[in-house]
Amino acid sequence: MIPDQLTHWLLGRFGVSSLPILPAIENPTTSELVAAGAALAVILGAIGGIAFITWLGAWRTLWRDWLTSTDHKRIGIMYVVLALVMMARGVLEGAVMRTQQAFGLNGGFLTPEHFSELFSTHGTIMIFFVAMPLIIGLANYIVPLQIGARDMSFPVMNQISLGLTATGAALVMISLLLGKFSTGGWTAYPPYTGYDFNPGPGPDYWIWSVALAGLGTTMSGINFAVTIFKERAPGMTLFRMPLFTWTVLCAAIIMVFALPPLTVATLMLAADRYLDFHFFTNDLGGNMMNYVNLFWLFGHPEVYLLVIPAYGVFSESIATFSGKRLYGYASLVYATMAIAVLSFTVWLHHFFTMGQSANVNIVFGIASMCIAVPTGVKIYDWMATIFRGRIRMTVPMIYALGFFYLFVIGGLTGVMLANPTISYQVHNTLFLVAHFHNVIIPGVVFGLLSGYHYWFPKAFGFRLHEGWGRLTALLWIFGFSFTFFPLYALGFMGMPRRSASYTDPAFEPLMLVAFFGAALIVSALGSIVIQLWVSVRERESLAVPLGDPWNGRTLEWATSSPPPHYNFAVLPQVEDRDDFADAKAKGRAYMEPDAYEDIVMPNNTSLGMIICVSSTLLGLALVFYIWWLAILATGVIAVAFIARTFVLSTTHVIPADVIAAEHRAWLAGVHAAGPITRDAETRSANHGLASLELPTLAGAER
Amino acid sequence: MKAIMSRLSFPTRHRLVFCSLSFLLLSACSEQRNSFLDPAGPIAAAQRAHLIEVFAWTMIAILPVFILVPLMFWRYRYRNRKARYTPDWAFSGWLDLLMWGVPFVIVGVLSTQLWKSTHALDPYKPIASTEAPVNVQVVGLDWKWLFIYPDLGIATVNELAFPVGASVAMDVTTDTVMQSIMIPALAGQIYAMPGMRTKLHVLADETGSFDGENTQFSGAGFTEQKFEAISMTSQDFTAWVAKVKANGIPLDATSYGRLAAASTGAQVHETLGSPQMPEGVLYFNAVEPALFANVLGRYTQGTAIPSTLQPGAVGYVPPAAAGANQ
Amino acid sequence: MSELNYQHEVRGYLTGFGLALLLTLVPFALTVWGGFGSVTTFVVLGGCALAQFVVQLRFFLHIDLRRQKREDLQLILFSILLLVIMAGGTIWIVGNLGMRMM
Amino acid sequence: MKHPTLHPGLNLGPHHGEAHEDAETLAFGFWVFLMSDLIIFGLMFATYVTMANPMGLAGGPGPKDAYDLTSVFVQTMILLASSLTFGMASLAMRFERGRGPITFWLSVTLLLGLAFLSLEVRDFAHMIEIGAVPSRSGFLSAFWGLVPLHALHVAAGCLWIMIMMIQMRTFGMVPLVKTRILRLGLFWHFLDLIWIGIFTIVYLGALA
Ligand code: HEA
Ligand code: HEA
Ligand code: CUA
Ligand SMILES: [Cu+2]
Repeated sequence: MIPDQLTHWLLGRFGVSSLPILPAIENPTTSELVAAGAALAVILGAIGGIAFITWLGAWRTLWRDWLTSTDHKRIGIMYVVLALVMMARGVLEGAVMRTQQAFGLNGGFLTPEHFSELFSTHGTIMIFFVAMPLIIGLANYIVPLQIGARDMSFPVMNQISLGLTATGAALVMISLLLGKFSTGGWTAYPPYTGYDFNPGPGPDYWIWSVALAGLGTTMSGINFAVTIFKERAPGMTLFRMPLFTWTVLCAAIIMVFALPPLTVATLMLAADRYLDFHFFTNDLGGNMMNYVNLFWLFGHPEVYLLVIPAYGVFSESIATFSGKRLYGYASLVYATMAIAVLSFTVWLHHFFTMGQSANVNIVFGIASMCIAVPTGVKIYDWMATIFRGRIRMTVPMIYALGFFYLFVIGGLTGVMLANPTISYQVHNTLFLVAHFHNVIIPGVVFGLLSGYHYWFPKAFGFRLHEGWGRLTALLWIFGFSFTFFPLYALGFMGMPRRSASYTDPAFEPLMLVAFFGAALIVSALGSIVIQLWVSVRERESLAVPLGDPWNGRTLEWATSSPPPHYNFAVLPQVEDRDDFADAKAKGRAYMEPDAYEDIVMPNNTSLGMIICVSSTLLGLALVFYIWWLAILATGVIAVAFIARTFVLSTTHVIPADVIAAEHRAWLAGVHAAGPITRDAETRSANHGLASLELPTLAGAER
Repeated sequence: MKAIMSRLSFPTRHRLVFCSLSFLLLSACSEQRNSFLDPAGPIAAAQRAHLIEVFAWTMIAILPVFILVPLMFWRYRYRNRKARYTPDWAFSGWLDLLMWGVPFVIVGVLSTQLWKSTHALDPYKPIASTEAPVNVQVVGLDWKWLFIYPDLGIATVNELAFPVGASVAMDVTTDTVMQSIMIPALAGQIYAMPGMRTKLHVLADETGSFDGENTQFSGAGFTEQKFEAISMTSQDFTAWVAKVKANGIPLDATSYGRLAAASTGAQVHETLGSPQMPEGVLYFNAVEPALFANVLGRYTQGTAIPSTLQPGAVGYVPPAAAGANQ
Repeated sequence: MSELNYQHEVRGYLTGFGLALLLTLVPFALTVWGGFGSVTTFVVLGGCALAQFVVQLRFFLHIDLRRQKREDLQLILFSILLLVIMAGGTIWIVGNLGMRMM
Repeated sequence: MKHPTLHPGLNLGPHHGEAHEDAETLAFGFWVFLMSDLIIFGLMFATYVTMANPMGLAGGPGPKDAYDLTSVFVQTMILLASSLTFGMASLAMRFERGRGPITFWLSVTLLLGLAFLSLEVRDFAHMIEIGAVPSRSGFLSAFWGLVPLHALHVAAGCLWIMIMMIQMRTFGMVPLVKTRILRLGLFWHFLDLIWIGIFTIVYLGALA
């Protein structure tokens, strides 16, 4: 059968049956219709996006100013946009799962198969393609500004990191259209994900999306670490760095050292599946326990990677909106470092129940509880920061309030789980699910949302609408509480995680409460979209071009909003910890320098996009066994990479007079504007210039 | 609900704490006992006690947050010009000592308790009991549990009976993907893995029927992989053994092969069971003595297991049933 | 840059090479011809590998305790700490599990 | 330049001006990458150790059947010598001896690298012949995951040497070329360090 062989050679194991639309037509159950609807949404979303860009006539701009850009600020924004697109899917999946379980007494409307695909994609997307890109995007935007640098150390590598993250995200999205995603959870334990038990493309999708994105993250980690170590403005010693930068440094170290175990685990699993290796198989000496071990060697540091930068955001916003210096700067730094290092010593607490001896469990149990000490110190330091402050209840502070209350509860349940004897009971139950949403949502998500509100005016030159922001924050806080507190009780009642349905009628009332909470969360999401829309519409009256809407304390507020391509006309000379606050108090701020100099900036390049597209094709080829395409895509990546090393001129110069003109125009604006006091902060009078209403004179009491 | 409240027999200083935890469970009024907060054996009771202890100790560090945060947000609000304002105050040695010291001490206390309880409740450790211990070999299958009583020559699917007050010593493995066995009202869980043997000990100090389950996701039928653990008087247990012997069918390579194929307890009850066996449950009388050892040893013999011979795998073919009735 | 310096550096590389050679030959000879108990052999093997690690870092990669900027040296030491935690932990955990599953 | 050394390991020296300063971030970044790679190798080693027992061997060929110690010894010597010759190339660059000596030493290193690879491939072929393939056992999977991974790194290093020889000719000794050779040197020496681990743990340790 020549044609058969040819299609096989051309298309591998891809076939018409891989399209989810067909089963939905043949057998229109609710479950299939939901799947087909999701696929349709992806297609329509893509078409809509393309149409919108065409309508704007923005293809050229998109390519020239964004996709090929090496500017850390644009790359940061692209990371965030990517994460928001993925978030739409992750949230909807969360909501669908809650709906399923609300009506899951003896069934529900989804097949078990479909439900397991949902929690697998939801977990994978939320961790790898929502939380991580949001954090990396935020750090990308803010860190060079905070340390007074012009860009990251390796701008092209930065672009490639983004490309690889986008590749992973694209693969997860494509899995809705072609074939099916894994059903093995975000942890993908073999042998369930091994070839014998799951020969289809699902686990392969998981492997390649996670492995490729993980590679990108490792590179981001290297980039952040080197940038923070080597690109700081003169005078910015390590112990003068803003806390957010410190937390990104610690997160970067985790990226560099915690991603390798993931790479090893996924590639070993791939070797088992593709090349008949026996790392984790049932037979011939494979040892699945090593997979579990390797995965959590990555997995535990990973979740702290997510939360540590969120701690950084709270450190910045709480100090700013309390109008105070941060209490216990050194303590906070040491606590962050302690958390980062300890995060590498506790991974076994995710499998206390595997059968190792009591002594092993004890060592890792105690190590896990030790993390409560530095975390507690952080909480207390922030409390001491608001103590004797002048607190403005802006949106970030509402999130901070929610964080104080809810995160501490999540931490408490974490401490419970760190006790092996308790973990024996609640491991793998909804109690665990409640724990980690209880630390991730009040910690990571609230941190990111408050960072979003705090830094948005820096990136776009106008503030977000305050009223809608407050409503969103409250909906989040209550929605979260209603959704996840019932799950603690369900966990105590022994309901396993990842259950599509249950038979105990006692679960139902709690499930309905959780369903109500999920509805609130979805309306929070709606409210945040409306907030953005309203803010864009009213951007004239919300504009803060002068750059300092919140009476900020750190360097990123010392430049215009949005900042120029080169960030600072002249690199700042740092003299104090909260340098910009110090500068404002001592009248050093907004000074015209003696002289302007030429600035060298990196050129645009299409390398990142080439790598992104080819590695997406590579991933698809591997998932569907299309070997010629895999070889071709690898070849393109290698050639593009080597060709790039033959490009000698990679920078361009911005002449001093251009810079001088731009800077003088901004300074003129500053001198013409009237500074505002903090009670006018949320009104249209705020153009981004703060009056010295809250003086930094020691012990002042007005 | 009564069941839970009537069990409030522990010291009163814990009562308050426990109530605040169990208010969450107010709506939990199922007949079946399925929570370690309503324990029926010493291990689960100790686990609950430990949970309460951890909760109580952490409150020392956590209550100040709950109380002080709202007070401070109110007192130091922007408009309150009467409150003291110290914008440059950023360090106090004593405060720092307290901040590091208190959590440190608490974690120290909790660590010693963790140490003791982890050793005491090690699932591999036999539980002291007056009754003679019962040995059970547990095989996790897709999606049911097989319990072999090697000393009694019987086996069951999805029903684990034992005399009240006897320590049940389980050897646990699976013949498919990884699973995890737990009877919440009696003790915690342990993983079951192919080719490996883990151990779990449970003991019930009252009669009753308790939910047991697999908590480790293992495929489409995962939610159906439940069983009943029944603690009964010794007389009842003897009678139960006799009933299983009388109503059971032989457990040999063929019937085992059909058990091992991916199906729920209810489904195998349809094909192999008889009306004398409870719903979703199977009884076996003549059990091949080396069955458990074979299940375990198959994976470590150094030969490849093709997917046709791997229960749970796509493409598994149960051994041909010579003279089977289907 | 003076010739003297050049000679000095070449000598450094040669010293390193000689030491590394020695530290390879000893364990090799020990495994092939030595009939010592396996504990002694393992200790010598480990010792020689560690020594050679240090020798190569010192003479080939020019890492030493004096001349470096501190933050960079810390990177290397920190990596080795994490390596020990991760690899050592893996061997301990998986070994312990293996023993308890027989 | 106040600091003769700006970053750990090889330094070009202050008289190289721009190249020396550029190397500060470039070489430091490369060190961070190497440390990340070190963790990958470390976990492969750990996996190998946990597999080197009767369970992991699963009755398949073991170290005694599969390894050819003489060949491994020769490979070790070759790789060690290549580290020395790369060192000579680095010195020639540092002391500005001109392109000739640098090219010469790099070519010697390349030849040694290729010799190492061909010996290793010969050993692999022998293992395949006697059935010591990764599909035979967990232990062999761990071997085939680790040692060829190192070989792949060496192959990449060889390719990199070739590219640098081309770039030296086309661009001359511009700062970019110098800093790349510097990083290539770090890479090459790092691979020798990993090989010490392979030699000691994979081969000698398994046989002792
Ligand atoms: C970052 C991680 C993250 C987040 C945010 C969430 C959010 C939510 N999750 Fe998540 N969930 C996981 C990670 C996460 N989850 C993981 C890892 C699993 C385990 C998977 C497995 O079993 O393998 C899981 C599993 C899981 C289950 C399966 C439980 C089971 O096993 O039975 C359910 C069921 O309802 C659920 C529900 C929800 C809901 C309703 C939300 C809602 O709260 C959704 C609301 C979220 C948002 C609206 C987006 C968040 C916003 C931001 C991140 C910031 C935005 C920033 C800017 C605008 C700048 N989750
Ligand atoms: C942002 C993410 C995040 C954070 C910050 C944490 C924080 C913590 N986690 Fe959590 N955890 C996850 C994400 C996170 N976790 C995820 C995703 C999983 C499950 C993955 C899966 O299986 O899919 C998980 C699972 C998990 C387990 C495994 C449970 C099981 O599978 O059985 C354990 C066990 O020890 C644990 C413990 C802890 C501890 C001790 C903390 C500590 O860091 C908490 C510290 C904080 C506090 C304690 C509160 C504040 C402190 C004070 C007010 C001071 C004083 C307090 C004391 C002295 C006690 N976590
Ligand atoms: Cu898994 Cu033993
Ligand atoms: Cu953890």
